[in-house]
Amino acid sequence: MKFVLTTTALALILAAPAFADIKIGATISETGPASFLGDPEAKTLKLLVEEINAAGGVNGEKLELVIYDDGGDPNKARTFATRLVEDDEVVAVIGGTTTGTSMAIIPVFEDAEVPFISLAGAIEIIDPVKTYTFKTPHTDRMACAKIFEDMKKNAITKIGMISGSDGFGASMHKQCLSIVGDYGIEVLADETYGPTDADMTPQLTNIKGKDGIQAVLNPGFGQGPAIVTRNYAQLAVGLPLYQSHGVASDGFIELAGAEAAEGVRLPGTALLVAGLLPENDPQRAVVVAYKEAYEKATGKPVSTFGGYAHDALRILVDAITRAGSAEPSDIRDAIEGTKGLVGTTGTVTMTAEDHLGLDLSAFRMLQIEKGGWKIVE
Amino acid sequence: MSLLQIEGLGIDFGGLRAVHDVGFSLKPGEIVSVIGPNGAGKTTLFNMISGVYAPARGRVVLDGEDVTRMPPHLLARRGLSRTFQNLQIFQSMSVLENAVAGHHLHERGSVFADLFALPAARRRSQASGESARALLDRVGLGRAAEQEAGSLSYGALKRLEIARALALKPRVLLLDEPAAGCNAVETEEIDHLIAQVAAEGVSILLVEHDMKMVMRISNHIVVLDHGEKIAEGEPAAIARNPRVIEAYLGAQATEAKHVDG
Amino acid sequence: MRLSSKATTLLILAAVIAIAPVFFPSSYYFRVGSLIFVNGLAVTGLVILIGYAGQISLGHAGFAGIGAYACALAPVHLGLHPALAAVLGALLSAAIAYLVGRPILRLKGYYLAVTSLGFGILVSMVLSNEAQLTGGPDGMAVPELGLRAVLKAIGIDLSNTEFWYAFSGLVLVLGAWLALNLYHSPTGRALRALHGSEVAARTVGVDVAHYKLVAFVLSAIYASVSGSLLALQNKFITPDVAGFMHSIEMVTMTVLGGAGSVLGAILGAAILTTLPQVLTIFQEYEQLMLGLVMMLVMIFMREGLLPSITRRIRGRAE
Amino acid sequence: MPELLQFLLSGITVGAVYALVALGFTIIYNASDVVNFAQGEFVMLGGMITFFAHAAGLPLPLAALIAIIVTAAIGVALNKLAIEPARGAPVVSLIIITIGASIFIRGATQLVFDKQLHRFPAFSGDQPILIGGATILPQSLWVIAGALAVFVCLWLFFTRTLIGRAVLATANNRVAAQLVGINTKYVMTLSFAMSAAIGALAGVLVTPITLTSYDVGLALALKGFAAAMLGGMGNPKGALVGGLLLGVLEAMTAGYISSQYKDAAAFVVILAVLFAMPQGLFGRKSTDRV
Repeated sequence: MKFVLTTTALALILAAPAFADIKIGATISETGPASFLGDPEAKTLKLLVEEINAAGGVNGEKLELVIYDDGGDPNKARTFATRLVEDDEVVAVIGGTTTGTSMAIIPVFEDAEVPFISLAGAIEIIDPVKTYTFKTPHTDRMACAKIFEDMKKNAITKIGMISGSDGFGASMHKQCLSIVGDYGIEVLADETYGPTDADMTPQLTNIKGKDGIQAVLNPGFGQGPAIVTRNYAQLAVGLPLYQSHGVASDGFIELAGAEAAEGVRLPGTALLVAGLLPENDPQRAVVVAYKEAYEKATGKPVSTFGGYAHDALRILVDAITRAGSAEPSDIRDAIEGTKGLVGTTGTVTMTAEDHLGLDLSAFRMLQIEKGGWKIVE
Repeated sequence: MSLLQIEGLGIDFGGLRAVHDVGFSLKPGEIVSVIGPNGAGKTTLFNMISGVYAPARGRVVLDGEDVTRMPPHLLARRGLSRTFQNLQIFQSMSVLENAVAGHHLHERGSVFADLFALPAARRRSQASGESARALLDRVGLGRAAEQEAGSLSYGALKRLEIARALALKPRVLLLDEPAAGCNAVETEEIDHLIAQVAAEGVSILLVEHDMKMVMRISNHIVVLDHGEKIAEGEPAAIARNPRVIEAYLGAQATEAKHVDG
Repeated sequence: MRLSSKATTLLILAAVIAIAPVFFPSSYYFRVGSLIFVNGLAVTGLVILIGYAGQISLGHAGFAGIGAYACALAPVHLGLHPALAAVLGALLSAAIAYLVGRPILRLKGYYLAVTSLGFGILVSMVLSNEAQLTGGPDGMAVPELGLRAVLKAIGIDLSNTEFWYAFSGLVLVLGAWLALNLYHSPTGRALRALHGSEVAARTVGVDVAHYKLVAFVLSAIYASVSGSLLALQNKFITPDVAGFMHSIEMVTMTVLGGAGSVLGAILGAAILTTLPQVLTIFQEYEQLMLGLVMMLVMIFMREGLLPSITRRIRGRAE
Repeated sequence: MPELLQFLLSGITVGAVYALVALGFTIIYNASDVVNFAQGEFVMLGGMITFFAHAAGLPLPLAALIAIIVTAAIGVALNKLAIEPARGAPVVSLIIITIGASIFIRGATQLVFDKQLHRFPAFSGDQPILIGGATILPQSLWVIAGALAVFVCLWLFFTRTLIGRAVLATANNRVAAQLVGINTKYVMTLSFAMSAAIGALAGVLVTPITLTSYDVGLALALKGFAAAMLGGMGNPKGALVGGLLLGVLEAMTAGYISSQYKDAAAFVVILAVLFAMPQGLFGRKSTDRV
């Protein structure tokens, strides 16, 4: 009896009729261990939908955003995905902040034939290609490739790695190891740290003590890389330190301290260096506009992750506009036909074989100098 | 031939000798009482005999077998059962279930049969249920069988503990102040019950403050003071023993002083 | 005639599971329902451990993790059918519970809570770290159970969510039946006796260490099967299933609903599973409300929701 | 040898963090037999409030003082609103109440402040101090000194002050304590205030090293908790030694065996210790009274 009451109560609350014109869904990790990524993503989506509606919507119809916080829990994400598709009846979904949540919800969208744009890094999301699944961030593999290219250019052949054991760090660690050989680079030391660890000097001491290491790579996000960078300076390791796109935000420099972060290199998107882009850069207008809007609305610096959500929504809106229809299957076809769309991560051109549509050129190698970013290409 | 033999039993708590070198024995069907002022070590002695505490010195021999420091559940299998001074009732169970739980050794069986409610398991439960009802009738709690144990009066709970201990079909029964908190009528009932049980051949070791009851039903009395045995013998002899009188009077005198001060 | 509490519980449970779908406006509700049943199963196991035997574990998600990953790994590496993999997972969980339980069940209260918590964290750590085998924190795919296809072949065509609603509902009723049988059996009495007074239980012959272990192993099997069901239903699994928060969630469901009663604990599972779905309308206040509910229920309804409510109703009737 | 020394310094730094958290547990546990799972949130609050007060323009010492006072007040509120009404509830209920409180505080913090990571400057700069080829940051010395100071104060409090002994008496036997005229309610309030204040102080000291955000509390609480268990609950000496031991153990495992399994190694050691000594290294032995 109790159960029936609960469910009917639930039904009443949830079945509120909506006369929205175009309903899009999102399941984002606004809280939980990935909130560092999910928080700016959610804020971006809300901000942009408001902006678009204020400017008259899409094809004359307003957008309605149904957004759920999955807390980074794949099981919860799956329930919200089902709810978005079955109950809210959205026409497309953005989300899956982490690879785990994205992989858990892909089957829901493939079954229901609703287009889904993931915001997570792993290559498995779009390789092999799944009919209804797309993604906006560069794959972790591309970030690794960008870093290794830079190392090769600087004649670095022997490196040490220290990776976070959270989803982001572990995934990138795996991808990097799988392609490191292609660049003639050897990993001589391979250490990890937990996402909440307070001190990484033992691991870094071991890396420092290994003969022949020429540079150190630290895939991770959150406080880990900031602490690694500080410990790195404390131990005076003295070798080039590469961070990943996981920390590509101004907040990182602040957390690590400008002094400790001096000279750190990482692959970042145009968003981070919006002000430094040459006037004729095709991305300049887009990233400057987003950066200003986001920072004005939230009072926080933009991060790469918010940019992923920005791009996902732009791709979706572009597809709906071109399709002239809000039917899921039409939207899907239109997304696959995305051509030359300028986003924060790069210029997106999708095909039936490529549901990401970015290449390495979209990444820019950045170096931290005097508490700011510098493009080093 | 004695059924339970205690030899030189002793234990220390934090360097303090709680019980030291206590020895005596019980024959089948005999009622032996342990008396002494508060803090003499009676309950500690019980706890050592029943395996709740591990004695530091001495032996406990049950029917020729050395059972010193044997855990209580193994002692139970050998026919030693007890009640507690501070009630240890299974609060969340009904009165009947408490008595049934006493049948554990007779009704236990495979967990698998219990999970699937196989006929074997049901038969075991049924048999112990019937026996438990009979025991409750015997201690005068037959009508309260379905009540929650927590709702019984103190005296009734004391009797419930006795019923639960009897369910084991023990050879030796340790009763720690069975009549404490009972009114005169209840005390007399318990008195009868103990005599009856002993008449069936069960050896009974009793700690009790009600001296009239002790004198009436004991075959033999052991007197403890400050953890040591100061006297032992027939009730009549104990009542005249000057050391016993002194121990009791001394204790009373100190207590009296305490109250006054 | 007055029905026994066992029959009443089973009847209520079966009736609710069968009738609830009538009120479902969309198949998303089947999904929520099946999650309630999966959680309900784990929680029923914890009723045996917490409610019957009075022991605590903050690490049972570890067993859910073992059950879940057994379904992911055994079909790939051992070629087992997913259903057999779930059985293997349950056996493995039982064996591990036996080995782990022996030392840690000697501890009491907070010490037991923390060591069991440590065990759960160890399991999730292994699942995260052994990325070669488990895919690491990103998780791995789980094969299809295949029962739905069999049902379809004999003419019962259910959608995915409908099938999992029915199937996990069935498993839950079975699990509840076993737990209720246990309650009224000699083993159940021994468990409740040692809960009431360990020393008295020992003096009536209960081998306390053995029975604590029995409760621990049984509850581990329940948790393991619940993890297997979750994995098979989601067809994808990550180490979160073994995480600390999942353990806490399981215990909270049990105690919130009423650890002493199977139905109460399942009600707890239902409430805590639906709560986040209802709270989506409060968006950022979700955590706040969840914490508040946990505190309020435990302060004002110590025995849990169901026992407290029935007691109050009975009290008014008398 | 510099490696060993570096591992040791790292272990002591981290261990001092754990010890500070563990010391916070001690008082509440002593006064009420409650293990407060929300202790980590006090640490988080100490760091977060200090950061935002500092960012609002207050000097760091004043910001820290405000953080400690506010957190102590929250500790008192927790006692009055959640722990006192639940007196006598079983252990598992108390666990859920304090975990509920922890989730509640976390939820409130993310609403009042934000979900970003934060750090404020170290008290004495970031210039590493060289010791025999190994290095340590000045802030680590602050944390270690903080842990030692709290330990000494607690030890003096429990052994030398009347009110400290009243806390212990309350823990031993509440009724008896009331009978001899101890205001046990006051003792409880005081304990929660002190515990929360120590937690907040820990947060102030460790934030320049560990960084802070609304969700750092739980991980810290679990580690501090493990440390307290290892040393023996309720004993300040146990908290200090347990924390340092745990930190050094982790650092040594990370340095010499595998950084992946350093947390696992720590837990295995704790399990082993509790198996041999169920009350922890310095815990009191207790006997069932029947």
